[in-house]
Amino acid sequence: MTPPDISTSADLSAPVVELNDVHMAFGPVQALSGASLTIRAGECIGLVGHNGAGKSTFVNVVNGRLTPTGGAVSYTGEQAPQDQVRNSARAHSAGIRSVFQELSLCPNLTVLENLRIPYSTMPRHRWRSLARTTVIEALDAVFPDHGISAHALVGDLSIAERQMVEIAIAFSKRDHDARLVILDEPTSSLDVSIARQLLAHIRRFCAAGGAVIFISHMLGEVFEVASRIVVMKDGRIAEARETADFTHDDLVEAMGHVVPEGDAAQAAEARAELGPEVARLPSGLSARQGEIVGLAGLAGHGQAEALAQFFLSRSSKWRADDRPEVVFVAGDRARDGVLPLWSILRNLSLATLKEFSRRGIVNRTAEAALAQDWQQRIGIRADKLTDPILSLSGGNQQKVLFARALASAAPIVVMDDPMRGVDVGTKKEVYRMIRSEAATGRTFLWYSTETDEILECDRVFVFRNGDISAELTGADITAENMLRASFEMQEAAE
Amino acid sequence: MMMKPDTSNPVAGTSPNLLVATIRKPWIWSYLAALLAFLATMVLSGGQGALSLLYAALTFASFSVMVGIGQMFVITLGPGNVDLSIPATMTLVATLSLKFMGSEAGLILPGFLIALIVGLGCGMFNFALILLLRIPPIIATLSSSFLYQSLAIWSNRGLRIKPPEPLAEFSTSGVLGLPNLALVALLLAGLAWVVLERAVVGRWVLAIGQNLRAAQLSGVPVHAVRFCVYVGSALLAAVTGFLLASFSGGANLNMGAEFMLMSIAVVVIGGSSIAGGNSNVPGIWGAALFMFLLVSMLNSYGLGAGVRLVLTGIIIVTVVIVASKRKHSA
Amino acid sequence: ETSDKRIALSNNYAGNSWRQAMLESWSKVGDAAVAEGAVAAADAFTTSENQATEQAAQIQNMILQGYDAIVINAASPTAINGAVREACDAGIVVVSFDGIVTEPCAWRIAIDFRQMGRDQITYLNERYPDGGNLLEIRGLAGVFVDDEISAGIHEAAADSKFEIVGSVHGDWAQDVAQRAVAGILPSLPEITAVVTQGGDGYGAAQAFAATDRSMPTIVMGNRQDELAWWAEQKAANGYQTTSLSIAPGVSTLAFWVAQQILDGQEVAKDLSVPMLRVQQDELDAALEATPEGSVANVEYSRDDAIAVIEASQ
Amino acid sequence: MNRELMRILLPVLSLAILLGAVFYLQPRAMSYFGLNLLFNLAIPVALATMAQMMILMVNDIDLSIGTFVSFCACVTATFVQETPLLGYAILLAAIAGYAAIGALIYVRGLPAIVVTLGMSFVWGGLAVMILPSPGGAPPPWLRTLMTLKPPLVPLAIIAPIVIALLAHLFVKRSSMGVLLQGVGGNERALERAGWSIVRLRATAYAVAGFFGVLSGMALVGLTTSADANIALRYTLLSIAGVILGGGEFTGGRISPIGAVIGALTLTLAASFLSFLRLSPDWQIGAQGAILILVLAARLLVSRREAAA
Ligand SMILES: Nc1ncnc2c1ncn2[C@@H]1O[C@H](COP(=O)(O)OP(=O)(O)OP(=O)(O)O)[C@@H](O)[C@H]1O
Ligand SMILES: Nc1ncnc2c1ncn2[C@@H]1O[C@H](COP(=O)(O)OP(=O)(O)OP(=O)(O)O)[C@@H](O)[C@H]1O
Ligand SMILES: [Mg+2]
Ligand SMILES: [Mg+2]
Repeated sequence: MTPPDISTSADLSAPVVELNDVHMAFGPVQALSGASLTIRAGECIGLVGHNGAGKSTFVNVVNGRLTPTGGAVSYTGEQAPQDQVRNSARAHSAGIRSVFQELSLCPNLTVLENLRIPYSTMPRHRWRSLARTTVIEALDAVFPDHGISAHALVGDLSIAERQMVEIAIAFSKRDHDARLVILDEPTSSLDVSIARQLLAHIRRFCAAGGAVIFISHMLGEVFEVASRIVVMKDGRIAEARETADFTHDDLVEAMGHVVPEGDAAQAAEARAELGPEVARLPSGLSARQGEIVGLAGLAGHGQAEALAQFFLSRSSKWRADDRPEVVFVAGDRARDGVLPLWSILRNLSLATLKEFSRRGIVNRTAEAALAQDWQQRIGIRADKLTDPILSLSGGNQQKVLFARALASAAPIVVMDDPMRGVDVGTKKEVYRMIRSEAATGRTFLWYSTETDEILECDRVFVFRNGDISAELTGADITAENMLRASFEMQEAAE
Repeated sequence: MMMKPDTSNPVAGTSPNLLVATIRKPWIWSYLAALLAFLATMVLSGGQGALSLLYAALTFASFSVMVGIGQMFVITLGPGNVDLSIPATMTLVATLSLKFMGSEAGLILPGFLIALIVGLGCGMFNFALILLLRIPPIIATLSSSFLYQSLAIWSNRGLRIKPPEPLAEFSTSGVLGLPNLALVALLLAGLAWVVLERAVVGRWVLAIGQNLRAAQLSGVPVHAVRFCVYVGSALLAAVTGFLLASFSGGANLNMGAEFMLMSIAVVVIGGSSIAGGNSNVPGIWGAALFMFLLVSMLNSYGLGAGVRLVLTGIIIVTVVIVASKRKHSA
Repeated sequence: ETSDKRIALSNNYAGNSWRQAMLESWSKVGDAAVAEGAVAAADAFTTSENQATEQAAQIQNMILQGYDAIVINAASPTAINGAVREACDAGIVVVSFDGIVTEPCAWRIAIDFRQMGRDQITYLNERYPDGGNLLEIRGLAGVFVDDEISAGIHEAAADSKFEIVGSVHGDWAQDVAQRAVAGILPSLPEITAVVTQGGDGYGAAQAFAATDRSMPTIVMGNRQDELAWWAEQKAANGYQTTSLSIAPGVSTLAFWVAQQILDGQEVAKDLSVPMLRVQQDELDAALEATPEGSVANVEYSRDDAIAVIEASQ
Repeated sequence: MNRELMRILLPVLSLAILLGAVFYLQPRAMSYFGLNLLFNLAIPVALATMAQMMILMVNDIDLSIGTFVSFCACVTATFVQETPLLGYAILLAAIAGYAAIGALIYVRGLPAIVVTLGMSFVWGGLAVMILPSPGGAPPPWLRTLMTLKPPLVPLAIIAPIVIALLAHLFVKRSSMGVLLQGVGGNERALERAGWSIVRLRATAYAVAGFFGVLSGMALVGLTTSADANIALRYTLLSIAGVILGGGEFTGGRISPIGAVIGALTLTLAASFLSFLRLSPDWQIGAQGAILILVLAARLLVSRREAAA
């Protein structure tokens, strides 16, 4: 890791980037309208907002990948000549680094080779050994005990490990020091302990004079790490205050969502009666009709595999049921969910085609009605349902996948960390929806890396090294119990 | 039905202006190119023989269309999916069925049945290699095509047996000024269009082409769909082989050879994305007509083989460039 | 004395009736020769693709297998010269026929393809002293035989009253020829005759039949279906034409020539065999003798070979 | 790392088994002379396979490599031999043409398979124009090079090793190679990092063109002449070679060493069959059967890998 040399950036309040009344339009879509912000050395900006608020667009303007349709971006610092043509080149030489919402590593290359890609001015001579030491140093600095080999193929790593590699590469040492690191939802696939290591590193980095933009839908993290919080709403900067001036409720309110009251009571009612057992996995995991079963534990301990196996055992590759038994909500959108060439409409209706077809022909009226209905219910922010799915922001794509599964009549819903990148307001909405669906007798198997979500469950299985290490029900479902079950081995070893 | 603007394609949008919507279709370019080639030939002959050229174009395009449809479904399954066994399947089917019929008019129906059964067998064998042995489709179909070729040689040693008279008659005549073959191909194309644009199975094929894993996790019976596609391609090759042999007076061991490239060419010139997940039927007809008319035009102008080949290549590339939407800036 | 000698046939293509008839003749004569102890082996090999590179590899394998003589129908007259040279260097007798090789160390049983082209025009000149329009159907572009026959046709046509108004490549396949002819016909004037390279006459006839044009004189190439169609037309309207091609059985001539060389006979490097020609009056006999779907053929015996060798001396 | 090793192990194993079978059937092959005869025609195949690999590496496929090699062979046998300066200029221009095609495919977002299909007609036509009927001769130095008899190990063994090592160094070790692989693995990532994808893709195609030129030249050096159809088969052979060598069609997953071994395996498979002396009817089919067998072995290994 490389906090900039203190001597060269002694002035902690020196601006790194200034945005002045920036506008960004994608055709008719006004993704940013009049955003102004100055980012100074040494500060960590927490950027929050609902899905599609324009956060990714904002940071893509900062890192120069998008050229704003109005307004100006200026980079400062002696390493940043202003006369360079391309914004991205200017941003690059100003020491701005990005970790994108979608992973941008090459799975066919090794960890060390992946450093070569953002590090365009890397010396050619003996570049491998340089890359190896740099990557390992960076990983050690950000994630102590990461256990990742520099020679491992990225394709062989788990999604969390890939995210770690990408973050480490963003903080790594190069010829231009990192002065501003942009992290777009970096923790969405990391489990709690790894996320903590990252937060700690961000604090160290900022203390040494670096700046960070931290985008997350997990407000707790934002409060913990940000020195200033910027709230975006519908393409504008709605609020920008010191973290100390915000309370949790302020923030949610500023983002435009009202925290629904009385959830817990409602939930308790709904949880009252459960039906017979409908699923039992070899690992010992079981679920009853109408139950919301959580799969907890550290990321990559076999939860996703258990779910995928269960799904495959209950669905056939040779036959499609008129009434499928299980549906799947993917968390890794690009790999498991999105069909990139299709419209929102077709993406949404895929799992229910058979249910709504007549003699093998798609009922397109029913299809359109279904999609319309779910757009309303789950709040997909899109102009037209016939727009391509890729024109949606990350979180809104996720909502489409959610709708795809919930629209089906399948009695069991399998969810593989489905709330990655979904904003707080929508999450609450989805929780409510899940509970009401459960009340009608649907069963949910829900893997999540977020404690809040696990707390919504009726029964929780904690995974460790591919096995179930604890089964928690009712009042036992607490963050402490889960953590204890996740870490028991490590504690015993110490 | 073929020409009906495809309003279900959401990417193209549902524009109220039919003309604009039509022009945006990637397949329109193949028709334009075909028209140009046709006109260029007519300029040379002074408008003489227009009808007979059109008739010939429809006849010969039918073969490319039929194998092209099968190939299109295969290609739509995504990168790496392509059926190279089409020529060998055609040859094997034609050889076996013509040998069986032995020019007997009474045996036409059972002969056709045999053609279908052999086609089915080839398709199942191809897919077995792909599914059970996990051989990449290009190589699997290439390898199996060697086997089919051997079988064809072994079964009939290259002897040309005449098709039964009524069958030859059917395949070389027409009704209402349209060749029978073109009618068969139109029917098949119409069917393919319905499957691809309206049927659940079509959606499934398109979904698999974009992301097999995602499709499977959305409940698409991926094995069954891919099975149908490969078997369908082989069946279409079988029908084409059967008809081609009936049309040209017997089976040849190398009769399918040119359909390897031709079947791929008509699919992609017709505007389907080779990356899978996006395909269209009308374009296949346009491309098949174009490929025939292009060669006729170049032949008519009396150009040497080398020039002819070079021009064919340049024109194919140009059509593809014109039909493409600019994706990246340099 | 060659009873312990082994002869191999290197064949580059098996995909048409001509090649199949050639292989059949080879195995018929070769097996008989082995049975009577004339040679120890007469094995036939065919490459899986019609490619010079594959054939070169095949010949190199034959060298390793220790054959005493290799009989070649070559994919290219020059592209396998490297391999042929290696075979000669290893002391192997190489005899090429039909598709001959130019490497000087090999023997050639050549058919004068140029003459075959000229003969077609000669025949047409007799039929139509006033000349007329010709359609030429060629073979596969870039192949030696195609170039030779076409050159012969063009040479002779230049000296006659005929004009070649159209030329298409039929790749020596009925269906390709049929398609190519159907495509060019609409833009052509009245056609008097069609000159071909063998194996594409029936396709041309089909293409003409599909239009309302009158049937031109199509020079045939000895295929059974061509002959049958001719006979049919002859019966119906007295249709006249001629048919010429190289007999597939020439492989057996090559076999015996190789055997003679192994036997120590002095043999000139260049031998030639005549075309097999079917005239109007021979049609019925030829059709009778040709199996259905095959090619008119003659097979050669050892004595025929000796006669050919002596004739060239 | 382990998976990489597995990838390469299988091609090595299948080559070894096949070689064992050939030696068993034909002990004479086990000599300097024999090995040379067995493998010398694999040199151009290996080079064409390298060319195809460069294209597959960036997630495209090249259906024109066979005609391109034929074209280069024709140029080598005519222009390079008669007017060397012009000849080399043509070959350089052909490489530039390849690069231009790569750039065009990306800039216009075209399917590579169609563009290269179209180009296969272009190269084929040019070849027919240069050599309407077979002929030509290699430049003397080329013939000398290709018939070189180095001590102890025949050229037919040395050349593939050299090709494999050089390609490995370039693709797997050099920083340019890593970027090119990256284009296949995650093009967006490179684009985001500010790399010019057009330039990278053009480079990959240019390298492919370079290998294609080498293949054509090596072929003429071996066969002593060219014809317009001489290497048509290399298109499918090269694809099969890359796949046999453990490469994949997408994701930039390729192995240069594996691909060269794949090319050798394919060449050897044909020899193996002729040593078996099958009936001519089945010789073609047996080729297919061997391909299937070798690739089916991949399944066994990947099963074991999954179990491990
Ligand atoms: N290239 C584009 N074309 C069309 N619309 C776009 C484009 N990029 C962004 N948008 C739109 O701009 C808006 C802002 O998107 P952005 O990706 O910045 O949201 P976000 O705040 O990052 O959301 P999330 O939290 O879901 O990631 C969205 O409505 C999105 O659909
Ligand atoms: N093919 C497309 N058509 C329309 N819009 C698109 C397309 N591809 C991407 N977009 C839009 O561009 C926006 C930004 O582009 P891109 O996806 O490259 O950014 P990103 O860095 O991945 O941002 P994010 O953090 O949201 O993932 C996306 O949010 C998406 O809305
Ligand atoms: Mg975002
Ligand atoms: Mg986004």
